[in-house]
Amino acid sequence: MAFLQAHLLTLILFSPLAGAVLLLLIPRERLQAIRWVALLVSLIPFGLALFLWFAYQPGVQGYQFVEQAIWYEAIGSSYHLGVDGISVPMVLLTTLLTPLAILISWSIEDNVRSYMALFLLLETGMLGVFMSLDLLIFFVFWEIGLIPMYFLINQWGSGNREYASFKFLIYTIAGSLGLLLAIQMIGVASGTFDLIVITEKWSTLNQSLTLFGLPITLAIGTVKKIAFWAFVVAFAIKIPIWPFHTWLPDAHTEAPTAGSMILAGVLLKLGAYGFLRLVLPLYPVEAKYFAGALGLLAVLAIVLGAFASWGQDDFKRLVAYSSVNHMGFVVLGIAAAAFAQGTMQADDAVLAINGAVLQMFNHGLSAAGMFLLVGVVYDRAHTRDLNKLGGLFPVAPIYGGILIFTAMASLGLPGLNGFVSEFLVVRGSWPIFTLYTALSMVGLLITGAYILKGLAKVLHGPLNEKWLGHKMEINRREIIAIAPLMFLMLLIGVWPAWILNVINQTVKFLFG
Amino acid sequence: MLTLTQIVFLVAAAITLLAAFMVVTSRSMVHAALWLIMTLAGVAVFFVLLNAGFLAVVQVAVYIDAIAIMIIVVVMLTRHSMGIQDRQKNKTWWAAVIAASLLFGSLVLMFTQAPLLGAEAPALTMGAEAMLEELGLALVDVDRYIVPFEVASVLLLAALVGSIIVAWPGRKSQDQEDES
Amino acid sequence: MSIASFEPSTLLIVLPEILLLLLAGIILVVGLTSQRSGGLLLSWLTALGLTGILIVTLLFGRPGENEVLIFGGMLRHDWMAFSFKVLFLFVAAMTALLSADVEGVEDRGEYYALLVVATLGMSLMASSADMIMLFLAIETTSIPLYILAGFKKGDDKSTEAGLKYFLFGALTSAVMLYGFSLLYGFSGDTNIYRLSEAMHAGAVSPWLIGGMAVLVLVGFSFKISAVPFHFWAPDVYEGAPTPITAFISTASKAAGFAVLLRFMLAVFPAIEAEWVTLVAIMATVTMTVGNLLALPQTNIKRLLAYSSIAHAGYAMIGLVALSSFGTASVIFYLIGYVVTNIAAFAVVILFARSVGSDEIVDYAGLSRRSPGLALVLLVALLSLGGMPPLAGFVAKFYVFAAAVESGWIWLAFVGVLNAIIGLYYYMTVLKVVYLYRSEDEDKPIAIPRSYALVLVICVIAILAIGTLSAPWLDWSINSALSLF
Amino acid sequence: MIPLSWYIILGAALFSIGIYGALARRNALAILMAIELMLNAVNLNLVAFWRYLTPNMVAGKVFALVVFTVAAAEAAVGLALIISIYRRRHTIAVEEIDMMKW
Amino acid sequence: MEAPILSIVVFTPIVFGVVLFFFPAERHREIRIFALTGASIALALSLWAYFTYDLALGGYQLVEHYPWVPRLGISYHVGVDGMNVPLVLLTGIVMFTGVLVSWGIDDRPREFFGFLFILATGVFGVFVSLDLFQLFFFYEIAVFPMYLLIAIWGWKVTREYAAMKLTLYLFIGSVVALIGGLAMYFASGTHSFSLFALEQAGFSVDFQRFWFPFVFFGFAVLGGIFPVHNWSPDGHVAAPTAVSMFHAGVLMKVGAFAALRVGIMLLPEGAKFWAPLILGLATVNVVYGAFIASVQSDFKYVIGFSSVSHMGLVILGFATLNLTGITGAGIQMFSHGVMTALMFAVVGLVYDRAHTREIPKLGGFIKVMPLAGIAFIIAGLVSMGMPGFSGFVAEFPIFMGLWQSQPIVAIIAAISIVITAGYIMRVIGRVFFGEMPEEFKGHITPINNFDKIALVILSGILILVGVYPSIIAPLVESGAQAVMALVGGA
Repeated sequence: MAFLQAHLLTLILFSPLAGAVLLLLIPRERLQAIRWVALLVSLIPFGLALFLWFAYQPGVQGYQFVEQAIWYEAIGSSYHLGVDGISVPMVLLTTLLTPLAILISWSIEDNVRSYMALFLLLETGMLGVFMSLDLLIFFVFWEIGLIPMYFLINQWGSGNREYASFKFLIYTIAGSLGLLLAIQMIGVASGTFDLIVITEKWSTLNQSLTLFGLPITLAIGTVKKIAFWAFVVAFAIKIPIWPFHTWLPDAHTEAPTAGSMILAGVLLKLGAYGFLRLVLPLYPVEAKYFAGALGLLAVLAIVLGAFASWGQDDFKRLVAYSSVNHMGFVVLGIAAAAFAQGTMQADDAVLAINGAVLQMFNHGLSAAGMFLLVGVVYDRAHTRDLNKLGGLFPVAPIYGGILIFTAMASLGLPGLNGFVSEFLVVRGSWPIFTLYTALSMVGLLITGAYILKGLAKVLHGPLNEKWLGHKMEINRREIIAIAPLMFLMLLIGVWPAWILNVINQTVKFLFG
Repeated sequence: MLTLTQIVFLVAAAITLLAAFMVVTSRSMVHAALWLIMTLAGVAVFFVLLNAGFLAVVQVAVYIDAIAIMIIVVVMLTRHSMGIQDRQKNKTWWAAVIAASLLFGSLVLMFTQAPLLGAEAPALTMGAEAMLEELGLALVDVDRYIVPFEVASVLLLAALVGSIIVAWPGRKSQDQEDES
Repeated sequence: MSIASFEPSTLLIVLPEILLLLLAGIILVVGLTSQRSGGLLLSWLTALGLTGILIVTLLFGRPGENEVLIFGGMLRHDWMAFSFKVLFLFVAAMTALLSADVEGVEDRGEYYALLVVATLGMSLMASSADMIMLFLAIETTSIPLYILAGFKKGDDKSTEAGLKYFLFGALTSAVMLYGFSLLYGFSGDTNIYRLSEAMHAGAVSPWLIGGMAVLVLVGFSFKISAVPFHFWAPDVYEGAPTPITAFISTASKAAGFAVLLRFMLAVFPAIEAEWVTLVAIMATVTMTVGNLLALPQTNIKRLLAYSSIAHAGYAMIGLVALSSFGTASVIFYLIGYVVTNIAAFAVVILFARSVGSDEIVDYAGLSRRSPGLALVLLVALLSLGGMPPLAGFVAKFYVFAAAVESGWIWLAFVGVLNAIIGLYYYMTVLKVVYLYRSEDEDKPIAIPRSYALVLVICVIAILAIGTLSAPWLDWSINSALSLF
Repeated sequence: MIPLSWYIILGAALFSIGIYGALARRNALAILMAIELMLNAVNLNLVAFWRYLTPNMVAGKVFALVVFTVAAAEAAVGLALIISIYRRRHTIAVEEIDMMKW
Repeated sequence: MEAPILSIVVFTPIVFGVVLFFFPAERHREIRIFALTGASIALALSLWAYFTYDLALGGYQLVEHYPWVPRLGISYHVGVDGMNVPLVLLTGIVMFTGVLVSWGIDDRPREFFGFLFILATGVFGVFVSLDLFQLFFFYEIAVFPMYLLIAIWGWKVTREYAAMKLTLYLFIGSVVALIGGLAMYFASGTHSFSLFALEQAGFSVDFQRFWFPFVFFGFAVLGGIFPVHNWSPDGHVAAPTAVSMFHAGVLMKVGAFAALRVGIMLLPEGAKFWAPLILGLATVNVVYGAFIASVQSDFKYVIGFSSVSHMGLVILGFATLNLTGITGAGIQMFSHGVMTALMFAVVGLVYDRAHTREIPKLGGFIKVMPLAGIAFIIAGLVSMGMPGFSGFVAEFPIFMGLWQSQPIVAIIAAISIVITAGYIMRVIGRVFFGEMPEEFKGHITPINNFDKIALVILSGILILVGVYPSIIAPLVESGAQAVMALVGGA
């Protein structure tokens, strides 16, 4: 037990990887065994994450379950892990979504072993980002997540997968380039990559310092601005913030269902997490300075994302654009907080951040659910064209019910999770960015419009004759997969305190 | 005012150079060979003028009697090769003219740098016979010229053997000639 | 430098020369009495005889602490002479072995006897300390070689080679001799070690000395086939019986260098800077011309001829350095070059013996036909190209080192750039050998014992000089020091 | 009396004529003869120097004798080679003796 | 008296190579087994050398020192420090795996392995040399067998041209450097070729500035520095698989290492003076190399130009002249060596089966040779500098070093990462995934066990270094510290 306590994060982090290696030992033809092993293995980190959740002490400041080991001494980087109230929900979300994604991938027939192994590898990558307390390690995991995703889209995606995966890869790598350079610069200037040390040093770095011998003639402020934007762009691409979002619809549309789930559910959060973990603490001044611009982008993402979503005829694309829309709220919250932190409006800022973090979690649930459901219908109809679907409610009533429930959560219906987080964001941002917030509420209306459009096109209207003979109903495995998501949506909707408590403690400490 | 010896010298020099010139310009090889003999004889005259009578004798014996005659023999042997009407100079003979003139010019220029060239001949301390004896002794003295003397004989022998080998019609070459 | 007067023990010093003379006589007699097929016997007799003399030289010919002038100053007994003698004897023995059944050579007794006489001439060239002796020694070397080059009377190319070699040799030696006569005239002495004293005294104008130096250099350049007195080399190399080509390209060239080193260093210190510059220019031109003209060659013997011209250029770099190390590097270079070139020619001889061609294109498929022979050729050509761990690399290294030491950086660069051109055409040959296929690949090339012996000795020597160069270098430095 | 320079210049002239002949003539025999001229020039030099500068030493004369010897040997060998090539090729024009390119 | 480990490492290959020549030519099996034995010994001993290196002790270890040519102060002097011991190990690995993937060579395997082993001796020799002459000696030994290996066993279309070009380029470079080496020797007045002696010789600043370019660029030719890099892709492409592995994997490091060891360490002032130029050229290498790689249609040319690009990073690392950068460059040498060996091994496996390397004509190979596909993907990720693989571990400090010396270069050079990602993924996608062309279906044989072992070893190392950089970084850092001790403060 002591071992478990001491190395909990490492165990969570690497158990999927170990599972992936284990999978490779199973003969490739034994599909069923591979699937089961993958599922069981993915439950291990989930179990551990639950343990983590309950063992985590919300009231305690700072990072918990910290581990540190030698990794790359030569450049001052170490294997340094730890979690706080922002990362714990993310860890939980990740470990929860992965088994579900695996479960939904039962229908994959092609090269199952590699598929499952990549999924588990992906999980390790994502978890690593949420746990790292070392910039270099952060970057390592940041990039590691990229490759399995690329191959998942590239290999198991649909028609236009090569284009989509390539676009995804190049966008993200180009984005991380700036991140890489900025990290290097920070590392050089600080002589260490340890996040805790850097957070103290870097943010207080001022003009009087000689910048640690960097041969840069630019003013320190300019340098920090450049580094700030390098970070912002990298994360913005990942989130994605308008106008860096164009990779996302393609990637989502072409990815396999489980891939989309993870992509929307977790990967997008990496960017937002980066904002919270790195940008705000490291660049408070710059963040404040540019917060207005960021807020504007967020509003544009919300409004334009919603409009774009509305305009889609492809069900999956519709859901994909909704991610842009929803993540806009996260960014709005962050922008508001960035502007307000340390001022009189700090309380509003805390509120907004709380909302943003919760929105990350919630969007993870609802987007994953939506993609799952899109996948279900695509599985049966082999089309995602809204105009070819329709009137499915009578044919597949259970499916219809679940879809409506999930869509409502996504829409922000009070009583479900989306409402709570969006309300918090809006409430927190209102005093800070009143105009933006107002505009984004207009966006909310359009959100309602496109969600309802989707529901209407799929479930109602005249039944397309084609589907008559088909078995359109959702099956048991899929229900099992979505049930936990629905449970959590409802839970947070009615009783958000259990999770907000955890988030709030940390946010208060960090931004209060 | 020229002394007698000087006149002798100049006349001999004129003849020698003329003969030498004819050697290198004459179209007929036979003529050239004869002019060569004339040149060699001219040089022998200078040897005499230089109190080296023995060398003059050797010049006549070795050069005129042996070498020049050999050359004439070979000229006769090979007379079918190049007739008088054939071109005797190669295409770049003008370059040879330039080269030779340049050489002569620079040699003379070189000599102007040497003051001792104006020297008069010192009187000889020995008579001709004594000198000859001295020469003979020097050639067999282990502390003087015995090695060159011996080597020269080896060289002559080797050259002789070699010349015979080369000049003698080989068995194979004869066979081939018969075939062709 | 004083001249030691004769003692009976002095004879021991020239014992090798005396034995060479004896050997030549024995060979002549044996050659006359033996049958026409006595080639093999004579070959071994000559080789063993030369080896015996080599051993005698090593045992008794070692110079003492100080250099001595003997026989009235005709000869100088020093390390320089000793080293070169050993080298010549070695090459001659190898040549004798390689000549075992060279085609088109009749009168084998005379052939070997002339070979021995030429060797005698060379060993005298290396030790001559008097212009009279030197001239005689050069001619004693050259005249038998003229004959040997034209020895295949039934072969048009051979006779042509003989005549060309002769005409060039006689002309250049006449020019050199004229220079000698002037040297004698303006110093009053024929001993080259006393010449320099006269030159030093300042009695003679530098212009005059320079002129004489140029005249003398003409003759030496012919012997080492330096540009512009190299014209004979390709034709003679191609036409002469191949073992003789090997002999001319190695021993004769080395002898030329022995004379060049001794003479230039001893006689012309007064105009050091000038003649060194001249030699530097000649070295540059020689290397470059040799290498560039080697590029288009299609006949392996001509290729090696041009390469040997180029190698003379490299070796001259060491002379330009004008230091004891530079001189040592020349000697070392020659040692390395000689064993390497013999190996190369041995392969050429063996190949021509079986295939009857010297054209490079015919070497296609050699590596499959006779991998061992191909490997020897590889080793030899790479050594010529200056690749370690072979003799050629170290040799070039020392030469360039000497140039750099003396500040002749540009010359060193010219040298290395030329080495690259050289490598290029050696590789072109190797490409044919290793890359191209031919229809005769299944017909191996016979390697008789005497040839095999030469190949083995040379390859071992190439490797030994290349890897363990210290003793050879010590030897070279000792030799060089005896000139300073 | 005759100054030494007369002899030396005469020698130089003879030598230069020889050089011209050796370089310009096409006939191998003619070249051989030209070379003999050059050797004679050398001998003239040697003897003159001996007479004027070191009459009490034999070196110059020994040198001249050696040159005689060598000249004889060279002539013999040269003529033999000329005969040899004439027998094969029926020509002694050096330009035509060009089976191998220069 | 300790066992002369390094000497054994150095001379094992050549001894085995020479003995190979005495095997009967047709006994292919015995020849291969014998070759593998030799390679195993070399690998085992280089592993031994690597892991017995005592970091606490530092400095040069396993030193052997014998006079060679005492008259000139030349000695046989070998030893390893943190900088070169990974390279020795790299050579051992590449040699071993090279033999494994060459199992199928049927044309004169005796000569092939013989020459390959002579080459290996040259490479080992350069890495462990502590004597300048000895370094040149082995350097040249390493250059030449390459010619034969490429010309004889290479790709028929370009092999003659490529082999010649390669050899001449490298030879030119080395002889130019040689002159510089000689100048140092004589200028030092120490009368010794020992690198230690020359390090302490105290050359004047002008001398160093004058001679540095000769020495550095002379060697850097073999390191593939722009604009004298273009021998390298041609050579890579024309070479047979094992030779490409050796060539890109090890030989280019020989050049880079020598440029560091002789150029920078002996002439630090020169290095400082010329560093901007080198940085500039190497940046061109990195970016231009990547760019050219991305427009190639020949599989092997892609890898060839990627080597140019990656070796540019090594040189960039050197040119930073600071501890981090040089450490990174040291790791990059090792990492790139293994990576590119792996890539060429896979390319060779594909080519052996498809007989074409035109990327558009290939496809779907992962189905028939999954291991090769995965190995190539791993190598590709390394090449992209993907974290978790050795490439990241190597490139990161290089960029950090650049930040300390020339931030703008860091930013420009980083562009190559995106380009690299692009072309690597394109190649992977086209060759290993996608639809297999009809003419290959059913004709492609799976790879054999020897190949598998080789691929697993190489990819294993890449991952090992990537996840646990401390297995190599402290070593290299100690070596880089030695460099810095000579170069002086950053």
